Amino acid sequence: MKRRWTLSTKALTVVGLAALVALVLPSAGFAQDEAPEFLSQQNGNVMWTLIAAILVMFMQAGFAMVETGLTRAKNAGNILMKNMFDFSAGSVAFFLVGFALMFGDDIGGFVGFSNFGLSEANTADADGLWGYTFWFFQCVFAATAVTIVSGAIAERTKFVSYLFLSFLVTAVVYPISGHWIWGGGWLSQLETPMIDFAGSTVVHSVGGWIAMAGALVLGPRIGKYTKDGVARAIPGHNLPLVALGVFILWFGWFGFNPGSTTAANGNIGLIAVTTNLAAAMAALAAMCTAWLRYGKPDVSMSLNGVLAGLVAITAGCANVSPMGALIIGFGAGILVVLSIEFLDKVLKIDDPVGAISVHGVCGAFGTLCVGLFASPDFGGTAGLFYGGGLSQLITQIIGVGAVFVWSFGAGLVLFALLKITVGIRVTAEEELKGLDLTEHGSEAYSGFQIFITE
Amino acid sequence: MKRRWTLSTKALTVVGLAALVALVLPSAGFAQDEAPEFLSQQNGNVMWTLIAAILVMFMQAGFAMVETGLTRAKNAGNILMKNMFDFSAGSVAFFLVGFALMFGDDIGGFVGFSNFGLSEANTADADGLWGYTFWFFQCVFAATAVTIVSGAIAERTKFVSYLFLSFLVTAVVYPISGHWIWGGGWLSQLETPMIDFAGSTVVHSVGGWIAMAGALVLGPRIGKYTKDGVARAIPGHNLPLVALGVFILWFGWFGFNPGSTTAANGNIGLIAVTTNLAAAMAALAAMCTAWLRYGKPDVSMSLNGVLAGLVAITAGCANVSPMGALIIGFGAGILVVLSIEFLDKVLKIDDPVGAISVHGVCGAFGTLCVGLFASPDFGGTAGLFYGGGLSQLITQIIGVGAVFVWSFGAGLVLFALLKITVGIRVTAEEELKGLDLTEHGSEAYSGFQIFITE
Amino acid sequence: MKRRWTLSTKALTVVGLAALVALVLPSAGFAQDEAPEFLSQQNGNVMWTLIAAILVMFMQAGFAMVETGLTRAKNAGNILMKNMFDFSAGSVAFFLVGFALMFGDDIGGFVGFSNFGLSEANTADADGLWGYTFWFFQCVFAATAVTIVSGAIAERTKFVSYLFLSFLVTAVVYPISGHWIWGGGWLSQLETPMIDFAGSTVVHSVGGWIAMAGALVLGPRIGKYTKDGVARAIPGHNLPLVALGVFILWFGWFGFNPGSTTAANGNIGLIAVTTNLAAAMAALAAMCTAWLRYGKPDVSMSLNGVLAGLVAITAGCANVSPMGALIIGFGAGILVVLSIEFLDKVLKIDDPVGAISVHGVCGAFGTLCVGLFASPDFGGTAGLFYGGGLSQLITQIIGVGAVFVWSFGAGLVLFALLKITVGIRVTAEEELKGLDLTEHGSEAYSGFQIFITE
Amino acid sequence: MKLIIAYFRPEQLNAVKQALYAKGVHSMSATNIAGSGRQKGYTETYRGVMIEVNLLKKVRLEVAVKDEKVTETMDAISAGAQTGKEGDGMIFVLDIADARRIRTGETGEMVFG
Amino acid sequence: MKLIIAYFRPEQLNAVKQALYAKGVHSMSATNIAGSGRQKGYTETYRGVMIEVNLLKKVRLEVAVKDEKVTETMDAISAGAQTGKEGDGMIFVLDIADARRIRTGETGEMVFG
Amino acid sequence: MKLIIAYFRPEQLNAVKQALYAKGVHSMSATNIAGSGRQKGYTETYRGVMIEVNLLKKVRLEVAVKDEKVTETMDAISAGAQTGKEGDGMIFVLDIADARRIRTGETGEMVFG
Ligand SMILES: Nc1ncnc2c1ncn2[C@@H]1O[C@H](COP(=O)(O)OP(=O)(O)O)[C@@H](O)[C@H]1O
Ligand SMILES: Nc1ncnc2c1ncn2[C@@H]1O[C@H](COP(=O)(O)OP(=O)(O)O)[C@@H](O)[C@H]1O
Ligand SMILES: Nc1ncnc2c1ncn2[C@@H]1O[C@H](COP(=O)(O)OP(=O)(O)O)[C@@H](O)[C@H]1O
Repeated sequence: MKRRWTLSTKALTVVGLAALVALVLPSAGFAQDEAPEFLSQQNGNVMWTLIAAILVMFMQAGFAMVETGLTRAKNAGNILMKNMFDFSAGSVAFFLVGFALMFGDDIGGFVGFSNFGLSEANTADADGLWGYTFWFFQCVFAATAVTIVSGAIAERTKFVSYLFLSFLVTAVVYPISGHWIWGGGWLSQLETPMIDFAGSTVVHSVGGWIAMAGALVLGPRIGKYTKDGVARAIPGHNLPLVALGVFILWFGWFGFNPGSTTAANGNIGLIAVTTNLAAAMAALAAMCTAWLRYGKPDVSMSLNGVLAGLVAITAGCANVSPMGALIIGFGAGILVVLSIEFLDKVLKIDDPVGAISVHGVCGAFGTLCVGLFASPDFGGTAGLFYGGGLSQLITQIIGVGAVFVWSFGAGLVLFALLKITVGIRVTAEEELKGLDLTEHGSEAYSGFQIFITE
Repeated sequence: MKRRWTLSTKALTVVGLAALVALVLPSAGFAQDEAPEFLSQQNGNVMWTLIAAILVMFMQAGFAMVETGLTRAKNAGNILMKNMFDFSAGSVAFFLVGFALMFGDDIGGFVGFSNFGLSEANTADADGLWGYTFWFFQCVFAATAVTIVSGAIAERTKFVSYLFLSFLVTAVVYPISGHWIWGGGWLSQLETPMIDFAGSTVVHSVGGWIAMAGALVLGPRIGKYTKDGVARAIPGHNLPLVALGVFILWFGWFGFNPGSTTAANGNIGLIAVTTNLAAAMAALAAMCTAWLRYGKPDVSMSLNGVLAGLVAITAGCANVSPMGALIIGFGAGILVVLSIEFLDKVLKIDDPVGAISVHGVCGAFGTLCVGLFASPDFGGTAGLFYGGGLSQLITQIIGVGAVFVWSFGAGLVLFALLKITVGIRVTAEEELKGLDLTEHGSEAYSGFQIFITE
Repeated sequence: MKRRWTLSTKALTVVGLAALVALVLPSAGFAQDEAPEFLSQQNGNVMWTLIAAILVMFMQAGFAMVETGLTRAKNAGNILMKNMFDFSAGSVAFFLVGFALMFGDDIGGFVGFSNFGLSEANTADADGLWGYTFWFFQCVFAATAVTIVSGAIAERTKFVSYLFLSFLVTAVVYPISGHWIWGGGWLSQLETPMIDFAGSTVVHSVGGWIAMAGALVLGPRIGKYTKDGVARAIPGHNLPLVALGVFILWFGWFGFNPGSTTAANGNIGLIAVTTNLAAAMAALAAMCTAWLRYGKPDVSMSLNGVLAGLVAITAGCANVSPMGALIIGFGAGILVVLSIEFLDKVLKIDDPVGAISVHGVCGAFGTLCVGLFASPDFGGTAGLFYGGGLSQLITQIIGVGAVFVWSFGAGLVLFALLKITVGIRVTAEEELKGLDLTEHGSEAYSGFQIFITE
Repeated sequence: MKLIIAYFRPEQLNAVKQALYAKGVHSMSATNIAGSGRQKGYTETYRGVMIEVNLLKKVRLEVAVKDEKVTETMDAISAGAQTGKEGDGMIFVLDIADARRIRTGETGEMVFG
Repeated sequence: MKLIIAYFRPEQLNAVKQALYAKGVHSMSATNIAGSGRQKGYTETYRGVMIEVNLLKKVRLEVAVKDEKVTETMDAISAGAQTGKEGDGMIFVLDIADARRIRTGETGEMVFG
Repeated sequence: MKLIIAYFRPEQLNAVKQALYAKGVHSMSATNIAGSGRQKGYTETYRGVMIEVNLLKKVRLEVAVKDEKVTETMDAISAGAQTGKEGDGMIFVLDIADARRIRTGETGEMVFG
């Protein structure tokens, strides 16, 4: 037992994992003193994919902070709970059901159906073990989709019905459209298969459109619109949280996009470059757009710009050049500001954090952009502007449209069902007093003097 | 110097590390133009273990946020300082002394004793270098154990005596029981060696039991119990910080558990799966338990549920199936709520953040569960429910009991010693005014109107 | 399409990256069923460097939190925006111009000049792809340098002029001195080339000295000095944010320093050890210094100590022993307290967050220490105390001096130029009301009662 | 001159403000308080422990007006603040002995000019 | 009718509340203030620089009562708030000219009914 | 005895405090309020939507003094608070019927002793 601390594999002797590890590592038998010399590509992939998944998992904190910061202090505990528990409920739902529908054996291009509860995974060899890593990676993606919804329906939705919603979305809605694109379903079987590398559509648009359905069915918060329908501002209560959340999301996105190789390839750095440039450019574009329109660089709008750029580049992050990324980011930055205004003032959909515009609209925009900007040098496919003709663009349009119909439709159905069963909206009195006190019996900032006048 | 930016090893030429690196990499000699083709397993292990250690280090921020958020605004600066400085003091203590006692040459199964100040580490070859990585990994674990204590004794402990405490715990108390299980000591020498893969007992229970000793010796905060001994609530002041902290801990736990392979194996993703499922399930279970008992889903209790699940799965994360993880999480979620109530109302131990229940109680629970749920397919060992008989369970019980006696006992002695020397409790006046003003001369939220009435 | 979920490379089939990946991986051709067995060193380097870069990127959040917490609530939104947009503008600037000046073909040892907009990067082979990863790594370093400035000039600087500044610093100032040391310029061509492994000077001092130029040109905040020149305290408004920021920075620094190998070597763990020990020791030293001087362990000063240690060890993190790291940290911890006082009370430079002392002064200190403490066992170079004579120290002094002259000078010129063009300082009325309301039209903490009396 | 002090529900502040504006009263000062009255507080549990919240969040509004405006002002406040449920609050009226506008130095009833 | 305004230490609020409840006084309004009086402030250092804190955190409690309850109420507040050390605070009593309960519209002493 | 209530700009609090100290007035209580008066609020946009801010942040200062100190005290406040621009604020003076120092139990004008 001497010098145990120099051994690299505490697990080996302590836990008796030896047998297992032997199976895991490519070179069959090995003793401690003649350890395998090289790291297998498979285990390299596991490492990278796991690290990326961990980063994506942390995006939950980012969403929680952004959504909390952009709503009012009296609902802070509630929105935090929603963000914590959509991940909890979602993880379980995706384990039991969702993953099977998304990546199980394909049925007619529409849905998968096998491997419920990871029943097909095994620890017998490296391939079997890979299945667990892959599940975890997909699980945090699913959780991302559902957490988008909480922001748009914040400050008025019953906690219990949101719990049901997150379970159902992660178990059924998200996996089905996900199957179409990533699970071998019909959109990946088209002659020119749809490209959505890391999920502008699969993850973000789905979340955004369900959010839109929810915001529509719920109606606006009390006081959001005057009697004559003029939009009023309900400022968020904590900008440092918002900025922190945006930084966390930006950080986690480097797992989201580069990690979507699910392999320790050489191009993960390149994907980080396009991701970062799009975000930076979108931030600048959103800020300037807000500045031009409102005379001042609005903080929360500018921060939304970062997210808009990240969402938009997600589909094409492995298929466009850095220049292409700058352009996509530029477009997304402008678009998000206009979209937020349009939803707020024209459609009169009350989305406290801008989730519909950021994730739904910019997700669709980014997915379409792949049809325009895909560069053969970067991902092997040519978009319209790179001489690839219209075929890719057409597939992207079909994909964006089909996913909109599915997720917005499913969202409407789910919210309607919840409305007539458990109910989706808190009472007016609860809304006025705040959901923290009425739904959870606690204050988020005990002791602080807060002027809650609406 | 042309195209320097395409070279992957800036260090090589700039810093003249060539000689060193040559030793580090497995393939003996290499020049810049004929770089080694493959990454050695050893360096893969270094990379993974280091990344995991970095994630675990970040858990310090999680603890700081949770503990700060669950206590009162007037003590926020103090608790932040305690969390920053137990890591600082602990790092130094573990470097000079602790690591030597934990992983040094074994003396009678009780303690290690060699390699003080990493005197035996060397940079001569890959194995020597591994020693540094391994130290860093163990150091952040030691720091985790000690930082658990600060929460349970918050809002009334003298800063200076807490500094001494963290030094002593990291230098002596934690390493000794750690040696028994991980360092080659008697618990790892039993016929059926104890299984505590990532430290439910080694790290969390030790921290929890020392915390309990501290809370007992210190007594409750002023105002926590009425004259007739009825518990009163002292709400935490910042729930967004608590939620952020829990997310950070959840995030860091993916270094804590999967990283405990200290090797870039194929099963790190599997460990992440069990870890995540247990946390998610425990969160749901704790929330429902609180909902049933108190009529509302208490925010801070639900968040404690996440941590309870994470602590409980830590021992068996590499030895149980995903289903097993769900069950362990479920149990931990219920247990943590009942335990918090029991400590608060029956034992009347004032633990502002629930550290004793989360880390002590659920750590013990999780360690015992390995004896029940260990599945041969996953870690090579069979627990009671998988036909392995009682032997593993008995070892686990012995281990849990021995570590309780050691750490709780050592905790009592340390706190008693500190009490009669530097003193451990601030004066009543200081406690009322808040430790920020009286111990640090500053306010955590300068300018904010805070209603501090107790 | 069956069992797609067991494939490790979703990208391969879905996105048709096959061709690209084939080029990326060292072993020429491979089909899906006979995947390459081992991870190439090049792709291992890409993975490690990318992960490190992601950690460094997250330091942006750390800076944002520290700077926000140490200033007043009325300027919180503004400082957050500055931190978000220096990274955004900086990323674009470094892409278009900065990287080319820093790592382009050397012109007379003074500046690089090629590869604007990554025009020379390519995706044809692993080396080409490496260029993108390397750019991203360098980009987040550049962004670190510029974000240091915002803290020192906080609460009084016009947002628009700060935007211009960050663009110019990232495009021109930082790359030029960076070229001297890292890009093959004159300081790396000296007989004994300068050692600044991870950038105490290249990154931190440059940021610190530009910050000093800015603070000088701007003058102190209203109310910082009484009429007779006595310094007054303007307490920061949110210590939990400060502590969180410091933890985030500490976390990110494990990307900053160990990542600067830009290779998956065996010594990255060793670098983490020196980094951590220096930070811990500096924290203790700063706290004790503050305690001795002011009678109480000042929170924000102690936290600055952590950063001082991290900055100081950055230059020599791969060249000194753990013991050396403890000593360097100890020195930096004392130095930072004295330096902050000196700047504040003697030089009367108003630096709200201590950026000049932490990054400028301790960066210079740490760089010089390499000349003293470099240990041949660790980085192959011997400093004065390890029998290496004066030559390394002399180079370090030359480097520190040259970079001071360059960056402080360039800073003065830039701020002067901005002053006579767009203007750098907000009006007194704007300053009193707060930059959030006047520059962005929003409040950071809407609803909170905040006593803003200065 | 009278100083009217009113305590009422925070969420009614907007309605009260509008009602006062309608009567031409534009000058006022609001602050938030914690109050108890007829409306009993409530009990909650926090981490399983009962917590008595018997000071509820209210708004306190001060409006100084000329004597002849007092009734009108009280009526406006009542109208804006009333919901009919316990906890609607109170209005108290105090005599002002003297007044001064800081900017101009005007005193007495002139300050309301 | 009188309006009793008391300033005292925040940590005494509970004791004061209990003392008032004991006398049957349940209606009150509390707010936090920053005050100075006999009790001098203190000086601290922040980042090495002196900072004079001469406004200390206090609670301000307003209790409107019928004339006959005034002394009793003041006594209760005194009893709850007194610690004997500098900084215990002050009680001031003002005349209330008129009162109204918003919910019911009752006026005058009726509001305390 | 009079209770002087003054509303003014937060950033003038230091100046007012100094002016009062200069006159030997050391006892006072400050709180922050949201007020409207002559000075109109402003409109902002938040996420593209107009937002009317018509309650501005002000400080409310209470100073209880002996009758003979009233004018002096008002002058000091005015001097410290005046900037000459709209929004400088108001001073109101109320009669104090009774007073008590909690620590000592002194009453009446004695409390200012
Ligand atoms: N006598 C009083 N003194 C001071 N404040 C009072 C008094 N009575 C009521 N208030 C204030 O008015 C608020 C509402 O009073 P309450 O009695 O609950 O209203 P209602 O008469 O509609 O039941 C209380 O929370 C308190 O702030
Ligand atoms: N004359 C006054 N006007 C307004 N507030 C006062 C006055 N005197 C005391 N106070 C308030 O009472 C608090 C305590 O007063 P202090 O004189 O310190 O008490 P003590 O008489 O016990 O020393 C002060 O902080 C202030 O808020
Ligand atoms: N009649 C009033 N009742 C209550 N508070 C008032 C009254 N008039 C002014 N105030 C307070 O004084 C502040 C400044 O008043 P304002 O009329 O803007 O000053 P100015 O006379 O210099 O224009 C207001 O924001 C408000 O808080």
